[in-house]
Amino acid sequence: MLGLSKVAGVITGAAMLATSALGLGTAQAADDVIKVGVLHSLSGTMAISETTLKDAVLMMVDDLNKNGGLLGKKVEAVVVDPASDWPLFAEKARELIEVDKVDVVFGCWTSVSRKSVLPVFEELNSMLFYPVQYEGEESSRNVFYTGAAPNQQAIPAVEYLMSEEGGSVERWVLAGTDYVYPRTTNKILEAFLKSKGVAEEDIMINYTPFGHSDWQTIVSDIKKFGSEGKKTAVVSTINGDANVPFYKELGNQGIDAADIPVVAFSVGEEELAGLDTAPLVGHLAAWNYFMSIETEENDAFIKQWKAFIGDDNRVTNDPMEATYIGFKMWTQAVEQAGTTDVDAVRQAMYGQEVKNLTGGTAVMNTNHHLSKPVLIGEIQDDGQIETVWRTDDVVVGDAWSDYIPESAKLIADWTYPYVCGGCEKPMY
Amino acid sequence: MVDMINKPNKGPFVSLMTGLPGGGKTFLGILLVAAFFVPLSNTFLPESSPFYVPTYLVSLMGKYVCFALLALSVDLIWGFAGILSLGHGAFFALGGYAMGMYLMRQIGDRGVYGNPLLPDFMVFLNWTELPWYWFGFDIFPFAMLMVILVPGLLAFIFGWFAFRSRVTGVYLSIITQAMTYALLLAFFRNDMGFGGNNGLTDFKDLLGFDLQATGTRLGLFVASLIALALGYLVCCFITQSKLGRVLIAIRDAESRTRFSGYRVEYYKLFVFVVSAILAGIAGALYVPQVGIINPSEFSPANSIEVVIWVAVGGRGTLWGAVLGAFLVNWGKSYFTGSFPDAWLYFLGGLFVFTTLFLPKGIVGTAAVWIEKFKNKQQGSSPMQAPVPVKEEQ
Amino acid sequence: MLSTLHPFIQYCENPVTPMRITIKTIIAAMLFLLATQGPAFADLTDAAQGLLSKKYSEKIQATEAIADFGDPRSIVLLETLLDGKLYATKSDGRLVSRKKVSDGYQITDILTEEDFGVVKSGDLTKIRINNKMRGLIKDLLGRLTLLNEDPALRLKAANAVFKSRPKEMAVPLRDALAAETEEDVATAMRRALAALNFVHGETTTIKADALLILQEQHGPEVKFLLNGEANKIAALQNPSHEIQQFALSIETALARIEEKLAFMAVIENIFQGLSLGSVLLLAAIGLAITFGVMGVINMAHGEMVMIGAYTTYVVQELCRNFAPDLLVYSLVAAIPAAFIVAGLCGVAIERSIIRFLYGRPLETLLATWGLSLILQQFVRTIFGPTNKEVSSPEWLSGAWEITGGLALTYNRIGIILFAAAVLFMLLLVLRKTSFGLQMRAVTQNRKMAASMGIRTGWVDAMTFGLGSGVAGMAGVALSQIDNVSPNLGQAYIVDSFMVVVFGGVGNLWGTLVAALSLGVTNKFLEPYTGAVLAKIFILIFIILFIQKRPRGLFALKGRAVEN
Amino acid sequence: MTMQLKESAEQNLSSILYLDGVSVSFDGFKALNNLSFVVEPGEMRAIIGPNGAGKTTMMDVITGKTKPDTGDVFFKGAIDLTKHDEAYIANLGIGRKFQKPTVFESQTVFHNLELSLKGEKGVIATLFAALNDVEVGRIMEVLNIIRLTEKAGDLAGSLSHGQKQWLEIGMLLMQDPDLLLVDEPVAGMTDAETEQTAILLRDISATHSVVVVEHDMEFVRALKSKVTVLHEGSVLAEGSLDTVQNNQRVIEVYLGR
Repeated sequence: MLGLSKVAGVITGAAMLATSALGLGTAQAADDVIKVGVLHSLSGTMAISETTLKDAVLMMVDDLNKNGGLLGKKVEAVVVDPASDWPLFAEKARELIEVDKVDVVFGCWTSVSRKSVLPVFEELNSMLFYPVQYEGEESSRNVFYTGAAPNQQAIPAVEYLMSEEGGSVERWVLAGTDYVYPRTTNKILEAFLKSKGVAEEDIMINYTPFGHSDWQTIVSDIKKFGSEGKKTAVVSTINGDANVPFYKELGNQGIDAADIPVVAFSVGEEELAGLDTAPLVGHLAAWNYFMSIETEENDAFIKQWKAFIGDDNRVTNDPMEATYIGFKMWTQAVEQAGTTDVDAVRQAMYGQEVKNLTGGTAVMNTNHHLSKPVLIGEIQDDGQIETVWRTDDVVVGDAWSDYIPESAKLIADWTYPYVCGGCEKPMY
Repeated sequence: MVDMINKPNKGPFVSLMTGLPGGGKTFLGILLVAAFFVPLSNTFLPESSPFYVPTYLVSLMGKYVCFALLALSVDLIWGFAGILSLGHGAFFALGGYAMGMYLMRQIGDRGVYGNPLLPDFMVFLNWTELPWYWFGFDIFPFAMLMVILVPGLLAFIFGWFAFRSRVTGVYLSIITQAMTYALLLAFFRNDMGFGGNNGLTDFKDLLGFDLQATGTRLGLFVASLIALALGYLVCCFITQSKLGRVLIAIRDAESRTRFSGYRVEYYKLFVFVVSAILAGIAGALYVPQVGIINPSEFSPANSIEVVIWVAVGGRGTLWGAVLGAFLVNWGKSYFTGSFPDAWLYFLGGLFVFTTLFLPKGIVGTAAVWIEKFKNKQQGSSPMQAPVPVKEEQ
Repeated sequence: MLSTLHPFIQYCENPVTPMRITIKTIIAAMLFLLATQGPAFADLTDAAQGLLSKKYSEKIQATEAIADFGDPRSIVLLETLLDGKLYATKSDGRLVSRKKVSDGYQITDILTEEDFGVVKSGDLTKIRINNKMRGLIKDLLGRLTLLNEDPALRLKAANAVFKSRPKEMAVPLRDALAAETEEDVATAMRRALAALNFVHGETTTIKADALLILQEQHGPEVKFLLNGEANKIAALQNPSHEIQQFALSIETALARIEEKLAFMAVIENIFQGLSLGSVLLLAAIGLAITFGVMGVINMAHGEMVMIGAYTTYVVQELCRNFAPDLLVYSLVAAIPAAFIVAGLCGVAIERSIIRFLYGRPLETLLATWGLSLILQQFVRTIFGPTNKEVSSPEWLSGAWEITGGLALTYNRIGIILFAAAVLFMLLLVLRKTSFGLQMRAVTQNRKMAASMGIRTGWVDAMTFGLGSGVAGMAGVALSQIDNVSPNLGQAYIVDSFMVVVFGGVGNLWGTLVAALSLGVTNKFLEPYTGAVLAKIFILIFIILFIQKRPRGLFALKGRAVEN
Repeated sequence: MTMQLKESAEQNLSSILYLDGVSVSFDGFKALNNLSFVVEPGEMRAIIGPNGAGKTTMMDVITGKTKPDTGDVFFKGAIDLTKHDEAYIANLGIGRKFQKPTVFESQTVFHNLELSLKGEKGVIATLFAALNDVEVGRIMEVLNIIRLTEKAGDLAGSLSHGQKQWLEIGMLLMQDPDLLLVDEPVAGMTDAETEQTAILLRDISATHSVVVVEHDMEFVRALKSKVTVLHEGSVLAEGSLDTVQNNQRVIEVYLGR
């Protein structure tokens, strides 16, 4: 018995010490570097999408260092793997901020991961750049949202389809993965469509689980729904993984974009890279960026990306542009503030301007959302998305949707006199 | 011989008083030291001190301690009764949800939509009233009762059917997996009223204590340690009693036990329910420390991982399971930070290595070495709940 | 090259045919309609230049003008445009088609067929079209090719007219129908004419006659038409008695179509269920060997499927780069390749890990779980984390239209057949070969088999290899319907175990019945419950079923199961 | 048949074990086919029969493991065994030893016997159970009978094959059953052990009813008991060993047709 208890003591003690070492070993932050945390899943289900963004940040950091760093210091990226595990996101966020002492974090993809890390960033007063289109209904003092809010993606897309040019659609299938982004988007769209006089029975809403792979029934249902004598379109908020089998089924069941166009908010060049897009030509996507757009900035960006990743076939997509804009804005704000101090940088962020890769200028608003142009494109047979419509001007990202009664009355404004992410009247 | 004759079974209380199984006292001692040292160090030592425990580490360790309790609950049924549950994460998650519901109700009108009664996600889904199953969760004792009752009840119903029908071995493992998978899908549904994929989050305070405050974190950490220690004692109490030996008998030779006059299904049911309750408590302590509970906790992969913690530490050794939980999770924390691109190789390699070279887990293997060492010096003495000579299938 | 592609041109080279006149009639009809719109273009070249515009409205005008000229080159131009193969040179804005040659692209003027030599791809811009233009071009091409001498093109044209239903096409369509000799083309034309008359008919009588023809068809397209008309009538203020009668007959026709469609839906449902069942069967069948026969709780099974899918990808890429002509067959070539690659992985795993774990099934769970993590990360390291594109060959794309409203997709049919073939081969191997005999001997009584001179180690390795290889072949099929990503296997592992356990461990027939019944049940539940609840019900059903039959559907009873 | 039934009803009341017309089939295979036989209180009965004769299935039916498709099984005259499960039947007083020696290998010999001790076997009672002196005495007594006193502290798994057989018989004794069903008790034993086992079983049969299934004819002879021969699920012959050995049909079955 004695022997065993000794073993117990030694092993457990060692484990505890090792655990402490995790905290203590890397705690020192050098003064001559600026640290940038990268919090994207490199394994698990989200690795498919998020790994690209990690590489995008690394590319930006690399580029920055080549051009002399920031504030005369070297910039260092600290990469961790939250492994598509939501509580692990919170743990890793804390580790990045408290242990690695990073000055800013670029990360998260899913809403749940953002929700998971949110309290950490608020508690430790750090700064997160979130680069993915999302459901809105949030504005945190510690987060800058560089992806699209629903009013920068969903509403313009539906308006386009309702227009004569888009095909005068009268009947709508809102298909999505059952989580908060599609739920919110569909809720907003439903309210919007009804406000435009679309009848209840002309809207079909369908939710599927994550990673849904058998789309036969749903695609058949869409076909049936579309045979009721009114021009029908599908608004897809289907997430990541499930899209490939969805589009394969669409193609095989012969749903022609000319008959029933599908407009997607979560399908970009990266998702299409895993697909033979020939049967999908003409289906639509709404984003703030397409790789096919020809501007000087975009050409340079694509060239830089291909060189960095060492693969001529890799594509760029909207969240990458959002990462690019976020990173540029942050470096500009740091330079303007002359420090990486979170509060100072935050103040410097407001009104910060960066040239979009698609032309025009993105501006950071005081609700922590960007003003960006909205583009609608059609899928081509080479996996690219070609713009068929774009807003004349930039659209201001709305943290709180005007189409949801509870949130229409809320205002997000982090400057005086409001200084709040969601309130009805100014705090001061 | 014959310490068995000199020391016949005097009942579980006596067993617990007179001696814990190998290493048990040291283990409890370490928990006790940690319970005192960590809060003191965090509060009083300067940050520069080598013995300072940063708050970050307190939360992390608190999380590990909850995982350890979960591992302990799996070891109780797998190590002793031979029930391999690949769905124990379900009980953990249910306990977590019960706690999460209390924490949600505590938010009150501080949510973004300012609804005093409904959590934000319900306001958002256009729900106008609180579903009946959310009633009472604003009362702490009721919520705590549910932490115990819900996993316990599910385990009772599930076990009642499964054990009575004599579903054993792999079949049982697979249907436990089906159970947690079905729950995963169900909780993903936003219509269920548990927040869908996002789950429950944005918690503010627990019993009036701010969850972000260091003091609350320390308190939760100590509470988790106490729960782990109590859980360990409960497990010892059960396994050292005659009932514990019946469980081992069931594990090793189920029909023999039946023909010896024991209603095997009741024994399994009892220990399964106890284990589920322990898992539920672990989940309830876990949620306020990580700040979120969502359906991914139900995923079959999570439950399999728990079994692996137990296997790495040593099946049927109780504190070995705790050790396994600590080691694997620490490894995960460390490697995901330091080797983000290669950590799966390390973790996967560890599992393969353990099964090939440490089939009895770390503690089991260490025990065998010690046994050998002792045998050289003196006579032998039997161990508590040795790893089974053969598998039950 | 062009003349072989377009028989129309050959025909046009001989101007003295009566049909030429007919085409002029059509064009005249269209000109009448289009004359009032947009700027006039001097000639075809001028109109074609209009395609260079950035604005889609201008492009559309140019497109219509191109068709108006009725020039045989119009068809070439429009077809090239529709296929997305029309380019413009950046330097001088010439419209060209391009052909890949070793050092760039050989470009040819689309109108003059003049050769401009070789340029780089950067020198060309693609002429983009949008959905609206795509529909318009199809419509215009349909009108232009209604009298083409290729029956396939005429059929396509008739169907295009059916879809677009331009009012002014009624007369030319009737003429074309009169001249039509092919029965199936005539049917399509009759249908198109009926649709035209139904929508644009001047009198209710014409419309009612058209309805009589239309209601014989029962596809969703007809339903769409009928519903559209019914909606219109419903919106009328004071419909006459006649119109009300007409509305009633539409309703009757709709009810009939509805009935037929409901019947089709049942068949479709069964088909979809079988196809889902086949996917489950494919995913589970390898596991039925490694887990069912050998007792290894093989959590790395899904990764074997994934390896199979990646092998398909590699084979396809090799074909693409080295033998582009064989690309259509790459999927067939991938089947043995996937079997061998996954099988070899299986043998390696068995020899290095599993063989030390026999008799300890729960430990195989842990080791193979670790292994699955390693394999996932390995694939991620090599191929990257993003999806890989595995394209479907022509013969697996699209659907088989059995009748209106019932279309079975080829890839699903392929998967059902493939699953059946795999099962059959596997049964053959197990029942009819000496390896199968040895394998059964080893799994039933290892010691006895060893003493009979069977190399048990070899048989174990081969058996595990077989199970893994079959999983690899499943990967080939799954690459056709799902993501080819490192997570592919994880998505199927739980389902696979459910199927094997539900069917009864160690029984291939059980696996078959389990997979198909779960698939069909799921598909019949789905319309009522939605995808998520259907799956939950299935899981609960399995849990309850196992209570009733604790060893699955096809379990051995009696003494044999004791140990 | 009616005559037989009346007769059997009388036997039913006085017998310790009574099987009438028991049939069991597995997937079409008839393991027991209209099997009927009776064991009197205090009787020792040997059951022999070729492989597949239904010996083990018969034991399964008696101990509640397998439910018969048809037929009656009564214990002590009135207790219908087909209505109860294994644990209940064990507590009624039927002990069973398996064909393959089955003991709790990772527990000590002493604990093996303690677990088999007759008494309250509910979950809660077991949780708080403590041994009293009488019970310790009883365990020591059985240890002595099965000659494993020296090994009391050893793991059962470390015992030899013969010792395990004995330990299992000892576990049956701890249950203090009225009827012992012993399946192949001497398989894998040395001659000397076989002889000792026979003596042991004879001793036991002085106070208990015993049914022994065995292949070893020498051992059956040493038991000096009535013999029942089973074949294809029903009784082929019954009587003393000499009688059945001379039965023409038994010879046919054993030597092949």
